[in-house]
Amino acid sequence: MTETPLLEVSNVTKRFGGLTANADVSLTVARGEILGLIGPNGAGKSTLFNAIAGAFPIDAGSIRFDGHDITSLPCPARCALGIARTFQVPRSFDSMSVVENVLVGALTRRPKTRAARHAAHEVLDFVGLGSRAEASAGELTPPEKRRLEMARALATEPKLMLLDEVMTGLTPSEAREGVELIRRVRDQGITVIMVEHVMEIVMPLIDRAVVLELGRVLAEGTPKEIVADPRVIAAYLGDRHRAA
Amino acid sequence: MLLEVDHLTTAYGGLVAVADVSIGVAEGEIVVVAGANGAGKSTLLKSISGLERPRGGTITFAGERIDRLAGHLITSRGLAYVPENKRLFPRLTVRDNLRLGSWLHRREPDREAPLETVFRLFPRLAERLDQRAATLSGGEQQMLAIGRALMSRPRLLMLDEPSQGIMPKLVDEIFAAVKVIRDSGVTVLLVEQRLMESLEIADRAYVLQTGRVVLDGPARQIMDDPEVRRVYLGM
Amino acid sequence: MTAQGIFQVLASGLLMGLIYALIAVGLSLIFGLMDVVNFAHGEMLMLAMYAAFGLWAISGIDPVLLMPLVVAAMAIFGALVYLGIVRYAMRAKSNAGMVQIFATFGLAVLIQGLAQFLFSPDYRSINGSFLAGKTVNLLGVFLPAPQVFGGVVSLAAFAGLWLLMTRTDFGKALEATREDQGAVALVGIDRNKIFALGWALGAGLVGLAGAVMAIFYYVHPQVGSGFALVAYVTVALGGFGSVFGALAAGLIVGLVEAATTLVLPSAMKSMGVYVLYLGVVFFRPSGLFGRL
Amino acid sequence: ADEVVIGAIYPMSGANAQIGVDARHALETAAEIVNGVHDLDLPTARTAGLPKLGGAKIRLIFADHQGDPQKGRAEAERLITQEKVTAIVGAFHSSVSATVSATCERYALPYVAADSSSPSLHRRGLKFFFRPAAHDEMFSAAMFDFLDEQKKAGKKIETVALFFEDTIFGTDSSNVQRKLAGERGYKVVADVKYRANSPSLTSEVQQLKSADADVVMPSSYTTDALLLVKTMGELGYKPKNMMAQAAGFSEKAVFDAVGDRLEGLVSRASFALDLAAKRKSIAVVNDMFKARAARDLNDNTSRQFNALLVLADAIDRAGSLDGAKIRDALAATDIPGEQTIMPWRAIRFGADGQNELCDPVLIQYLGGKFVTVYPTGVALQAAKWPMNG
Amino acid sequence: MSLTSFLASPPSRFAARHRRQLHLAVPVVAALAALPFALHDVYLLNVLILTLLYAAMAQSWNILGGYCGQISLGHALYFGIGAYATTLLWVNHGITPWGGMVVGAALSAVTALAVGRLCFRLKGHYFSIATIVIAEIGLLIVHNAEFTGGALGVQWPIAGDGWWSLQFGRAKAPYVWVALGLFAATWLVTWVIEDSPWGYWWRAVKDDVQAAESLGVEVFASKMSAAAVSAAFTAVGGGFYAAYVAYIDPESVMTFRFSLLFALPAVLGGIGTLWGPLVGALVLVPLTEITRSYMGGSGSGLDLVIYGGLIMVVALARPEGLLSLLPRRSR
Ligand SMILES: Nc1ncnc2c1ncn2[C@@H]1O[C@H](COP(=O)(O)OP(=O)(O)OP(=O)(O)O)[C@@H](O)[C@H]1O
Ligand SMILES: Nc1ncnc2c1ncn2[C@@H]1O[C@H](COP(=O)(O)OP(=O)(O)OP(=O)(O)O)[C@@H](O)[C@H]1O
Ligand SMILES: [Mg+2]
Ligand SMILES: [Mg+2]
Repeated sequence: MTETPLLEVSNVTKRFGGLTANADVSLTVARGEILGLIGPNGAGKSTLFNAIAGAFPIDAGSIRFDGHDITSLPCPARCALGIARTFQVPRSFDSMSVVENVLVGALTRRPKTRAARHAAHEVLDFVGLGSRAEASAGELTPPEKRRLEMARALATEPKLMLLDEVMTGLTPSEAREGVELIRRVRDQGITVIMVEHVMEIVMPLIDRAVVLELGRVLAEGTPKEIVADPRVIAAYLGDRHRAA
Repeated sequence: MLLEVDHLTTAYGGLVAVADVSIGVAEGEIVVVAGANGAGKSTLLKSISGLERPRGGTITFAGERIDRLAGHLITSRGLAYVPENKRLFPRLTVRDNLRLGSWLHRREPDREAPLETVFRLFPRLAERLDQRAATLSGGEQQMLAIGRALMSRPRLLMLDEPSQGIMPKLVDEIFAAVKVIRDSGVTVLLVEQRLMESLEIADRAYVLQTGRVVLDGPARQIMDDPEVRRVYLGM
Repeated sequence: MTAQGIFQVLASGLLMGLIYALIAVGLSLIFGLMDVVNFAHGEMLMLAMYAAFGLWAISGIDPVLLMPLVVAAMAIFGALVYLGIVRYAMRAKSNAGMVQIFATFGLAVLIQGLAQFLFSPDYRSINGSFLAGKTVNLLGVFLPAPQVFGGVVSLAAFAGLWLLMTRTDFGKALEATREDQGAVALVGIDRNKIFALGWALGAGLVGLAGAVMAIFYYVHPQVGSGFALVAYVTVALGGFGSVFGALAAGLIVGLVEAATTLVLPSAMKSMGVYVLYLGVVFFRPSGLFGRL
Repeated sequence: ADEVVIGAIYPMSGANAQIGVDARHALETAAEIVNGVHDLDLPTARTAGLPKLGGAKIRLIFADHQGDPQKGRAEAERLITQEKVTAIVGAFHSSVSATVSATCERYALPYVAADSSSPSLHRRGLKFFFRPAAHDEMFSAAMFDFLDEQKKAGKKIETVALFFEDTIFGTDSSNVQRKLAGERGYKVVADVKYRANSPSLTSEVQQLKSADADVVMPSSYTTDALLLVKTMGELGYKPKNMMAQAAGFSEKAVFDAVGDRLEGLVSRASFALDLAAKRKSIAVVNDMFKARAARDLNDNTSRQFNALLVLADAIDRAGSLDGAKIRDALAATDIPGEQTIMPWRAIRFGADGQNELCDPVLIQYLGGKFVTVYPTGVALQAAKWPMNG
Repeated sequence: MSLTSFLASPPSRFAARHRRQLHLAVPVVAALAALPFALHDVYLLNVLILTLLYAAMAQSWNILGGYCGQISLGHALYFGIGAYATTLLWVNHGITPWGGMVVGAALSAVTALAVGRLCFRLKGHYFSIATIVIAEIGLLIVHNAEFTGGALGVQWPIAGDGWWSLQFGRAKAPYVWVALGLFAATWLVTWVIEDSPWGYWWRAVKDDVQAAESLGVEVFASKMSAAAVSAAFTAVGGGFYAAYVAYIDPESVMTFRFSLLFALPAVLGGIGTLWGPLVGALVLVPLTEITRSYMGGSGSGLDLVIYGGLIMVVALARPEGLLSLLPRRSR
């Protein structure tokens, strides 16, 4: 059982009109790992997240999650199975308070609002947004909104979290707290796939990286291997990281 | 000073986000504003650009009080602003977003001249001209937002975390570009979390903390400030 | 009914479709392109018709020649409605749409009351145009001259609006303002100016419709309400954001409505249009040519 | 009492506001006659006010029902309980008359339906409901009587076309017409029910044109009447004969706009202005009304005027403001036709409150004005038939 | 977590605030129920009844429009279904109006589900216009069908006053209580829903469909359930209205105007709030009635000028609704 990967993406292709955002992408994610999904702007990372989370149907390929074929499952059903995601451009329920935003997520596993509200507060404390619980979600600054994204996703008690650039806009020391947070998430047994462009943050955190370029998998390996890969340097990292 | 912000205070309801802040930017400078999350950096820029109404203080641009001016008039004085959340026109194409960038120069024959610079900085945009802005990837949107601001040929360009969501390879290019832009005669006011990179190209810097300026000085000096290194970089 | 009769019905339907399109063109700008709900559209049409009637009654000049005046008057009115009312209705953060609905609904009631107060609730009609009563006889199919004229005006208005929206910076600025009213300031656009111009233009187009309608239709304070719903359905059927869609939809609505009378009792002739609308949006949720 | 308050409930805003405004003028004219001294052979005209009530004057209070039965009812309640009206007159819309009359019944207060013509109104067993004027069945019967007569005189009348709006008025009217046509051997070749206030009537007119009946019988209000006539012109359709159920075809606005196309139109009516030649009161009242409303009395306004006089007469005879007494006085009403401005035999109510002696007349639009052409007793001129002949 | 910290923790603070709404509602409803004992003016009682009815209708509309964000402008259809079901069952079959209301509510809910099936894939104005169009189709059908009495409408016989027939002669108080009961029911349902999973799902759907879906919210089911609840209550209101007026015809219960008037109090008072509909109705209905009654008789149209002008002013002065005058906490 533990042998099977949690997520298996096989030959996924997604086109937008003439543009192929994901071309024949395959990857597997083992239980409990933190996978970094990196690649140039427009490489198709967010598109792949959308495909996994079920935001739109894919054109070819299949996706298996935790023993189920979820290729044609609608988004809420995937959430119920244990896939949670954040949006790169934060989305919030602006007519609700911060805690109620999270509560919506918590309702996935708890039918009672009272219990869900408790869980929501706990999650907010966990991500460090506890003090803003009663604020209106519309008032949050962008970094706070990203935290809210995480809280909401966590509240669904997922097996897999898809984190799309949740740590942009943080100061280096704040980012370090973020890294801690994600580690704690993983320690709860949640598998994480994260997209992030700040190498100083990602590289120490992830177990493995997959690099996309122009919709295809360009490279795959440990952070060390990736940083040293000349193709990755040429396409993505640029010369400054050659040294790293 | 091209831009002078004097004792500026801005609040959201009861929450004072910028408290009694004074900064100045001289013609041809690159000035960095740094600070932790929620320090009030974005609010400062929003106040200058007219997106938020300041509660007190004055803002002077090229000798003219602008703190009472409507947003579009501030832009027309030569002050361009790229907000943190970009504020593109999502359903318009990349081409139209850029074209509207040059709205102020719409009657001039060479209105599209900055386009060359934009495409040189961000060739990706040239490939995506007919795509709607909403469907661009996060990084592409950031490029478009900067491109749109450049199209208005500003005297002062205010960038709120331009490197956000940009791939590493491009981040360096963006900082390089900021320098190029300044060298072409545009003054730059920059809010950045990549403190070291930005200080490298900057002339001066201000550090905000909970809405107040706690430190300011030449970029080098800030870079070497032990307090900054400790609090900000955790070194 | 004879074949000729059927032809007549369909031809008249098509002509009526052009008139519907003409009534809808102003709405397609305000509602379709600027995304501002205007529940006073019918009342603006009524005002325009009164303007045409009043100018005719005072001057005795043929209403066809008075059209520019009516258009100008309505354009000013439109700009004032935006600056005095709609601008404030757009302040609402969460439910701007609803506030617009009810602010303009209030305006509609107010205009109706005002029309009744100023012009009395009586029915008026112009009988002084050289077009009135003339009919073009095309192989036994009768096409009344005022409607034919209206059809031509309608096509011209659409062509003009289409050019404006696709070929000018103003068109783009209008779209951008709809997208994000706050952000247009970042490129130096004065949203109030753009939207006031948009409203002036939209209301001017309503003025055009009113001036044409007044030649062959009666005027009274309620006259607009009968046309308003058709105009909404037309704009939505064509698809928000599409100028061409509104024209096509107008024609289709006219034709379908006429054709419905061949199968259903004419009291239910709108049924065809309604069912068509539902059918279209079921398969194309943003109308025939909609971009939004 | 020195004043008698009477409520008048009419549509004062909305699509039929003009009706309400005209009704106001008609009723105020009637009140003027009751309150002042006029040498006219009309009930209560010669005395100032109501003599049996010590010369009490009538005061009218108008209320707006906007064509909505609920509002009509609410206004009736307000008039009764707050304004303490003695009786109510109304209401044009039959739907509103239905709720207002029911309310009056509850409060034991007389309701005089001046101009609502739905036959169902007097068939509900109400004790306080009175209608001096004809209902739709009587009107239509008169129209077919006339047709029968023409036919007997050798005119070709075989087919009729019904054209009616989809309201109570149109439905009631056409139901009777359809029934009578069947009974009397006329073929209904077109039966066109259209949506009231239609933006266009082209296909409807095309149906009429294709059927080309001997008589087109429209039941339409002003807006549609206007549009109907215009559209007929545009489609080059000249009906052989047109015989209207009054409504729009008795409105000034229609004749102002398209009168030239209506030469020879026959309409049923409760009122015959040309009878003024024989009856002085008609001319005087019409002049008084015209001074207020800038138009002649017509089918509606004459009935409204008449209704108030009938009511005033009954209140006077009752000598009391008590609803039940006035009701009894109304039930005992007996006004000969000559003492009204209407071309009727008399006003005497049946047990159901309906006056059966109010023979409708038919009037024809000839040379720019209406002349009475039927029944022969009151007719001043023979009908021109066919109208376009 | 210790017991004290559990009690002091925000959830119970929220629960207290939520409960406080109920504590506020009880005296409000009691006061309204007692009003007929103090107020004898028939006209004012009529205004009160209409106010409560519109408050209830706006509250029902609010469930779909305010909480779930689906701006329906076709609720007149459900009102009409309720009115006709109640009337036809009573007049033709002698079934008590109470039964008619239940049947009407059920029919309406089913209709709303069918409408939802067709329309919930539509967004924004496309949806609103589709609801208008469907209501117009309903109006056309009722207008032209035989069994509904068509344009002639249906009159309730004047006989047999009492609770069974919902006819009370001149008495207004029973109607006040029924209307109040209806309002209280819609309020209570809204109150319960506000802190129920459905309530949160509806609001999530209103604010951001994609985010809601990603959190496991069944968007379509949410919209459908809100529509059914909303339509059912609207139909009960229609049944009540029919009994109250004792006469219905298509024009007087199913026109587009009604759809607007049901939404209007909610918007003026505060869309998507618990008290907004009542506050809106308390302002709007008396305004409507009084301008018409005391100014409309002249036929000058000035009453409409004032009425329309005031709607405009209220909508513009408080775009977030009258309730936004109150501090956030107490809403
Ligand atoms: N709905 C869409 N329609 C058309 N093109 C799209 C759409 N969504 C994404 N794209 C295009 O697909 C490509 C991949 O986009 P995606 O958002 O997946 O990139 P990304 O790897 O997440 O980039 P970034 O790091 O900048 O966020 C981009 O070029 C983008 O412009
Ligand atoms: N629209 C708003 N409504 C209410 N409060 C706000 C709003 N925007 C910002 N704030 C508050 O104002 C303070 C300053 O925010 P601001 O966005 O200026 O910070 P910042 O320095 O730009 O931070 P960041 O690095 O996160 O962008 C924060 O406490 C924030 O919560
Ligand atoms: Mg992305
Ligand atoms: Mg910021």
